[in-house]
Amino acid sequence: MSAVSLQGIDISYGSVDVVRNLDLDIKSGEFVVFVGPSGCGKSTTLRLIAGLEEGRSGRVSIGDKVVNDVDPAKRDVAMVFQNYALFPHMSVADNISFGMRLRGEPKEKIRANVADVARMVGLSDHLHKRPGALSGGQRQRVALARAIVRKPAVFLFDEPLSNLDAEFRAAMRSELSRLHRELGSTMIYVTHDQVEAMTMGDRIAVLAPLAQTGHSNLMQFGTPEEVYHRPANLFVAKFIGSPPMNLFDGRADEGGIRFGEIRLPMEGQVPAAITVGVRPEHVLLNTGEGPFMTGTVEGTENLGHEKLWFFATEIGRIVARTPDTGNFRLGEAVNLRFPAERLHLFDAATGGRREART
Amino acid sequence: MSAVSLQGIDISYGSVDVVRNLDLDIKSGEFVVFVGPSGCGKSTTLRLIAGLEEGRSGRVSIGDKVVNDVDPAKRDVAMVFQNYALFPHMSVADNISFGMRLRGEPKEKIRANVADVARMVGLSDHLHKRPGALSGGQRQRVALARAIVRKPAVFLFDEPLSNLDAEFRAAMRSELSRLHRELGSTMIYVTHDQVEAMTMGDRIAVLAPLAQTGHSNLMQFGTPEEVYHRPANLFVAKFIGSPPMNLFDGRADEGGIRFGEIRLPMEGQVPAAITVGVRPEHVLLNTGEGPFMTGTVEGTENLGHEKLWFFATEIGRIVARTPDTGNFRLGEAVNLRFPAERLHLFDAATGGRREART
Amino acid sequence: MDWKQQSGQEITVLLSEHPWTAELRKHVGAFEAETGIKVKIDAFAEDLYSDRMNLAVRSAESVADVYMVQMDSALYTQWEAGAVEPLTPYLDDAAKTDAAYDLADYPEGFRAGASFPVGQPDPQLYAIPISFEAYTLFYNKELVEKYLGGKVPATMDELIAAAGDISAKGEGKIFGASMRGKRSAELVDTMTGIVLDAWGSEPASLPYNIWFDGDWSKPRFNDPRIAKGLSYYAGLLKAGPPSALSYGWEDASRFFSQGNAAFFVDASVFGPGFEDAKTSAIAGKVGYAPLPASTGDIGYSGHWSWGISIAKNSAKKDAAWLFVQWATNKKMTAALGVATGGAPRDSSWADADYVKALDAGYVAAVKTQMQHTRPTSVFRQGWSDVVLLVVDAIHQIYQGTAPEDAVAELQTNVQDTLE
Amino acid sequence: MHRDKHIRWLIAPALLLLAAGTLYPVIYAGYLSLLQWNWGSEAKFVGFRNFVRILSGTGFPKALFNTFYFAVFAVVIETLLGLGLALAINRIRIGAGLIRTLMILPLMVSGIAVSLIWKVMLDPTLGIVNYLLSLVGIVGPAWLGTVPTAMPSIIMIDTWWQTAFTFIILSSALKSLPTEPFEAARLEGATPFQTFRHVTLPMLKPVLITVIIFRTIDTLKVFDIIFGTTGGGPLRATESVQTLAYQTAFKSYKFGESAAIAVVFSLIILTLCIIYLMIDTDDGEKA
Amino acid sequence: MSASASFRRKLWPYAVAVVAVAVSVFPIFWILTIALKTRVDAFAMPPVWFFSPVWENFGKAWSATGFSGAFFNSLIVCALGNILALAAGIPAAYYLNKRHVPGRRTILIWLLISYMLPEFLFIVPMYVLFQSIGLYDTVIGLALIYQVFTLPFTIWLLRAFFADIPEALAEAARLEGAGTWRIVWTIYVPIAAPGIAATVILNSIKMWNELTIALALTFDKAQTVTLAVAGFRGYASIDWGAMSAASIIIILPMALFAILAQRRIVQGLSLGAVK
Ligand SMILES: Nc1ncnc2c1ncn2[C@@H]1O[C@H](COP(=O)(O)OP(=O)(O)OP(=O)(O)O)[C@@H](O)[C@H]1O
Ligand SMILES: Nc1ncnc2c1ncn2[C@@H]1O[C@H](COP(=O)(O)OP(=O)(O)OP(=O)(O)O)[C@@H](O)[C@H]1O
Ligand SMILES: [Mg+2]
Ligand SMILES: [Mg+2]
Repeated sequence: MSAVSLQGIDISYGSVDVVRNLDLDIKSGEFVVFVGPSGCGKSTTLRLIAGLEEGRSGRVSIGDKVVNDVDPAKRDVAMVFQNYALFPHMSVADNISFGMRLRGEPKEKIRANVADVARMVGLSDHLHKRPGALSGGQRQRVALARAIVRKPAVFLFDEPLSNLDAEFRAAMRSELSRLHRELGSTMIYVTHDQVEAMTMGDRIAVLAPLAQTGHSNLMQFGTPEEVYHRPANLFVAKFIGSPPMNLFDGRADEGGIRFGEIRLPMEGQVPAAITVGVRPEHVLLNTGEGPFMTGTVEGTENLGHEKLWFFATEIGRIVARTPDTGNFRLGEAVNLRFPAERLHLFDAATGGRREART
Repeated sequence: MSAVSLQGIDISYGSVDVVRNLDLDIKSGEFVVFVGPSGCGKSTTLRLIAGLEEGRSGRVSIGDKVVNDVDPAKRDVAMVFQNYALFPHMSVADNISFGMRLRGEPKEKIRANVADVARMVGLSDHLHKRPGALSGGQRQRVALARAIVRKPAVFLFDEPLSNLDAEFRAAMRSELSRLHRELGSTMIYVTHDQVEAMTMGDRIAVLAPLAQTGHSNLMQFGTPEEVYHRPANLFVAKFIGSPPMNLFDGRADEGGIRFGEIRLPMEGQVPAAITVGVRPEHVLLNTGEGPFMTGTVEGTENLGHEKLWFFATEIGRIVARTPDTGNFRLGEAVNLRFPAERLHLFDAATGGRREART
Repeated sequence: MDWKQQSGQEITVLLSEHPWTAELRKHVGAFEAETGIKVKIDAFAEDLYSDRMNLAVRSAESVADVYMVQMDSALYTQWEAGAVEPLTPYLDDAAKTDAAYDLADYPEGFRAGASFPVGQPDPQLYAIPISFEAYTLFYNKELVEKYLGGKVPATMDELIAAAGDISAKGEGKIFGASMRGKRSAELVDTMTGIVLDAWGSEPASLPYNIWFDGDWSKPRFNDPRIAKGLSYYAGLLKAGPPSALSYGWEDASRFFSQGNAAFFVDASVFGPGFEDAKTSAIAGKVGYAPLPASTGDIGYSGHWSWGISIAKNSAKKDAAWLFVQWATNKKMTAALGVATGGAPRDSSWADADYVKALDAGYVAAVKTQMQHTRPTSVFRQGWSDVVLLVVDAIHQIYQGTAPEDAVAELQTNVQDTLE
Repeated sequence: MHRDKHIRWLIAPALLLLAAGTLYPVIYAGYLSLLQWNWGSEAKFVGFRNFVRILSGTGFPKALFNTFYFAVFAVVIETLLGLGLALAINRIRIGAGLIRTLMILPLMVSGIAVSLIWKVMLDPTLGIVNYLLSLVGIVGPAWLGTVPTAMPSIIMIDTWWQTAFTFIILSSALKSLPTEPFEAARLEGATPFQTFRHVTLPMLKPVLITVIIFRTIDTLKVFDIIFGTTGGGPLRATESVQTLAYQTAFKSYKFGESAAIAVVFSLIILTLCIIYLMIDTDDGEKA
Repeated sequence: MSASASFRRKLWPYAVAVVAVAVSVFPIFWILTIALKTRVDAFAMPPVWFFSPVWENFGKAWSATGFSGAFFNSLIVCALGNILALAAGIPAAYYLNKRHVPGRRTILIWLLISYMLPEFLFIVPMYVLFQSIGLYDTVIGLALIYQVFTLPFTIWLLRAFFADIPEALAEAARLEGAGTWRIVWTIYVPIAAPGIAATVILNSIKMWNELTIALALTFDKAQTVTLAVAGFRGYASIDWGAMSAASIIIILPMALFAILAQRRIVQGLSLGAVK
């Protein structure tokens, strides 16, 4: 419903800068996911948008209005707090209906809406309880329900599903997607769950802690496809994907790069030191053609639907992912192949992505 | 280090039973994962073991001692609380070292141990801060560090990694595994993360809310393999795996079962109504041999390393999982095959697993 | 008599913070030197003093040996409670009392007020007066000059009329009178002094004073003379500043001493304070006169005394007696009287040093007034309850109730209370 | 933690002190109230005569009325004012400590000094208050000197003196509240008043109730500022139960009757407290 | 909302504070002027705004008999009284904060009874008792008897403050091996520090200014400072200057103490450690 735009945002606690020089343009009705390591400033940024935190400088707009001086109450923003921030002295029903009651909406409507959203988050049996008598996941769902029932222009979700089980989480994901479609609200969603990040967002903003980057927190802002398949830099490459991308050193070699026994041609100027990455699912085990290297099976993890394999190779440890069908013995030697079109190259000095491959 | 055994445990809040008739024998040094829907009593059970909750009846033993009447302080149990329960007036360092300081351990040792574990959980730079000045994930790590530094006989982890990013979570998982190997402590670990459940536990205990089962909370207690590949009942089948197993109705048919156009032979007594399950990764798309049914592509989700496909079929919606290589168009008709050895059968009336297949 | 007979003892003297006490402190060294008795003085502000003194003398353990006591129902109650030591045996013992002591130097009325049982043969003396206060008229000479042409009213009615007149002209700054009107048992003596003026020369004997007709069962608060006296008091309050009903002595005297009131009727003990330029804006401008007459040409009034006694629970009564005797001998009475302006021995008023130290007008007025005073005390349990009822009656008259109605109600209330 | 067997030791020292400090005087007072005793003279057992006397007379009922008149207004005003000030000052970042300290100064003045200074300031002729009022053209009343204004004046003095009490407690209570619910309320669009009504107030409730209970008892026991200013006058307009009981005990030496006053009075307060404790069933509920 | 509106939003608390401070402080300032003026100027109306201060009243007050001794007595009584009240009151508040402990309601009511006992009712029996057990006229005796009102107040107030502390913290501490005492002193006390600071300030003020009990149960050795101040109200004369000076002097230690304790109150704590 409303675009959210951050321009040149700096936020600090005392003398410590947490967010610096953040520019972010979120389109009206867009679903944006924030991901980033713990402590990188995701919650802080949400709080800034909500108006609970004041930046040192920069401009926050919601819709076409600069809201730096607008009271949080007037921003038409709902937030699911990471720590829930429930009202301890109110029942679940009262927690959920707090905003509606404030606006003096009719009792009947309140009751109906609360019942609706309680059904949606599976709290119908707990409406009379106080937060103190709820389990962790139930509390989180109250927080979620309280935000949802508002139907604001902008939703801010701070890890809203982290304490829910997979089944419920999947259900909630689709509920939120439905809500997004129906209301057309702008949604900003913080999560640590890769699946959520990949499936829910129109775009993903990858943030890094200032300490690690020095200049700005925003590492990449793009569609899930872009972020997963064309990570803009080493940071994103490492952060997105689980298990993370395999990374190893390559070096310039006669107009191409070489790592281990494998050599790839490369166009344009080749940086002296280059980091090569390949995702575990793109490592071919004993199949494919072309140059390969040998890896010894060091370990395996069975995730049920798939297996992870850990190989010791001349360039370090390599992780590969296969459907749960494959089977190798510990210590077995396997041919690892890296399809050229699946490789990611990064300037080892700057961390920037290099696309200079033919 | 110490076995934990629960016998005939009943716990209720007021007049509401939360846990009933729970029997669980955890071997000394075992790593057990508790999973179950939100509100099913996982935290309550951990609190019972810790001594923070008193059961209505039943026996709790740690090691070879019945501890029903033993003070929590004397059970040599450390717990990561789901809500962290950090001491707000103490710095991170003091939070972590609280127990050691209580026991009057030498300053030097305290400092060294705190530094160690802070490094392990990535809090070295935050030791002087108070919890109020930490991000959500940082707080959780403090809670984790406080438990770890104790090295008790029994660890109780209540969703200790829920607010951490994937990269860090993976690192912590292996740290905890290492700790488990090194200390040999018994560990009980609540999680909603399927990967954690599958990879970390020696055994998994699947719990269900009483309301759903009526008699006891424990649905299955077995190795990850067993739980994933031989779910003991419908509840477990649905709960474990993400996206969950495809389930559809079958019916007895001439000494076998039939669903849609597919017919499978079956030995022994065949229940009148049977539920058939197959995991998404075991649905073969346009490959394999034998009976198949046609599905129309309704939707897809790209998780980066893999793709989910949603098919409309005569027996309902079927989800399939493939590596990210495959590609179908929306509306395309695909042949779905279900390898017989991958099928799970459940008595539709009782929910119990049927193994009566040849 | 051997003054050194109790040498080496140490006695505790419990005193109210009174001008007498302040003066006494200067002389205690001499007593210690003369007797070898060490004296520890514990002095407290008056409103704290009574409670503490009463606790002290009634306690099982000895807390104080010598103490200052109000020679009214307070002393009487202690006597009833058996808390106070009779002094007559000491006075009668030549080994303990100096021949020159001369008890008869105290006016009869003063001694009678401290002798119990009242009206029976052979009463014993329980306290020796150390200061007395006569209720007199103070006036601001400047204001009297300005508003009354220098003429001090001769009758009560005139006084009240003149005071009202001054208040009317004073533009809310200057008032005719400053009187204490705060509801408090402290008001008893000032109030009784004025009622005694209305009572005139007719007899009124202790323990009943004017209030009872020779019997506790016969209160006569509705006597027209009492009604008149109370309405005088109310009239003077009315001619004072608007908050007179909340004034305690400290407020009334401060108001007068700031030069805002023409007249002040209260105890003579205030006199010396008014003459101190450090604390008073009217030093040197204060005139003194006996209370104006209400009938005839003599103004009657009341007097009231502080005394000192020995606690029954004292373990050092002989040493205590030496102190009492010393502090009340002729020389000390005159010397200490300088501070109070009310030396209770007749001989003091003939003492040149004493008279010289005080304002001449003051001495003349008090001396005259002394001839026409009676004790203000009543010896009865619960008397202070009655006093509050009387104060309430004054307040009522002040608020406009007719004096007869007020005293009629008072009479009933008193009967109820004493029943 | 129900299994904590040692927890009862926690209450032991307090019980010991409490028993030592109160059992004896309470029993003693009960006993005294049945006596006619003049402190020193023979005590005479009179049964409930003292009670009959005080309850049938005019003094006690009047004093009781005055006391409640005073208490109700003083408690309401001081609580509201203290709460309002605490809320306002809570928003101040810079200088809050200094402001708080200055604001609790009145509390540190002893009752005697409070009475004296206010009598001086409220003097219609020589007092600064009416002088300042006259500067803006208002003719101030005779405050403590007239029946209708005396009690309001006392209430005003008490408000000046004791608002700091409610203020300082509520101030510190505000400081110890968690911040999260307030943020949630702001986002829900609550106006400052709504936040106060629905979040602050319920969360302050335990402390607020305590403050009100103690202020109520304190005001019902009002003594020094009345004793020091009006002495209960004019015309008993400000006589309180305590000044009456004091007068009865220490000026008239009627200890039995004074004890009876205290007993009746205590029973009244006690009833109020018990009623409160009955109503308050869900105290101490936690998140 | 304009910038000036937000400015106003931030400034109004200061406006309130200024008025409140002015009203609070003015009468005390007025006492101070009485102490610093000559007696005649002190009560002049219209007021004498410009005067050269007379400092001697302060010297006079301090050197008055027994004043300085009483001052230190009062300090000791306050210290002892607070120690007793906290030592007994903190554990009791913790106990009574728990819902299902034996005797909870009874004790709570008993505390109120204790608090509401009229002083003049128990000073006579206490006077007799104290004399017989040797506590009469001792600072210890005074500190003990003051528990009759400080203890109930402390317990009730701290109980209310403790009610805001999540039980989870106690549980965490217990698992770390802390016994109940440890939990009380290392978790509850520091977290409730603002409340404790307020309690201590208020208890101190109350004990410091207490008059009736001190009057009855002390004589000279343990005389407290309020009694000493009351001493300036003489017979037929009040030493207004010295009394005012003394009133100011006795405010000072409390004010100083309040400033120190304020820190605790101002700091506060965000309980952001529990969800
Ligand atoms: N203090 C309480 N009073 C009443 N009911 C309670 C209380 N605490 C928990 N419950 C209820 O007991 C049930 C089990 O709670 P518990 O915290 O053990 O769940 P859980 O399995 O840990 O759930 P989650 O995954 O959401 O943390 C829940 O339905 C909850 O509502
Ligand atoms: N009140 C505060 N005072 C000082 N530093 C703070 C405060 N709040 C947060 N920080 C710091 O700011 C940084 C960013 O915090 P923020 O809560 O935004 O992280 P986050 O990205 O949400 O992390 P998480 O995923 O762990 O929730 C953290 O390093 C944290 O320690
Ligand atoms: Mg966060
Ligand atoms: Mg839980």
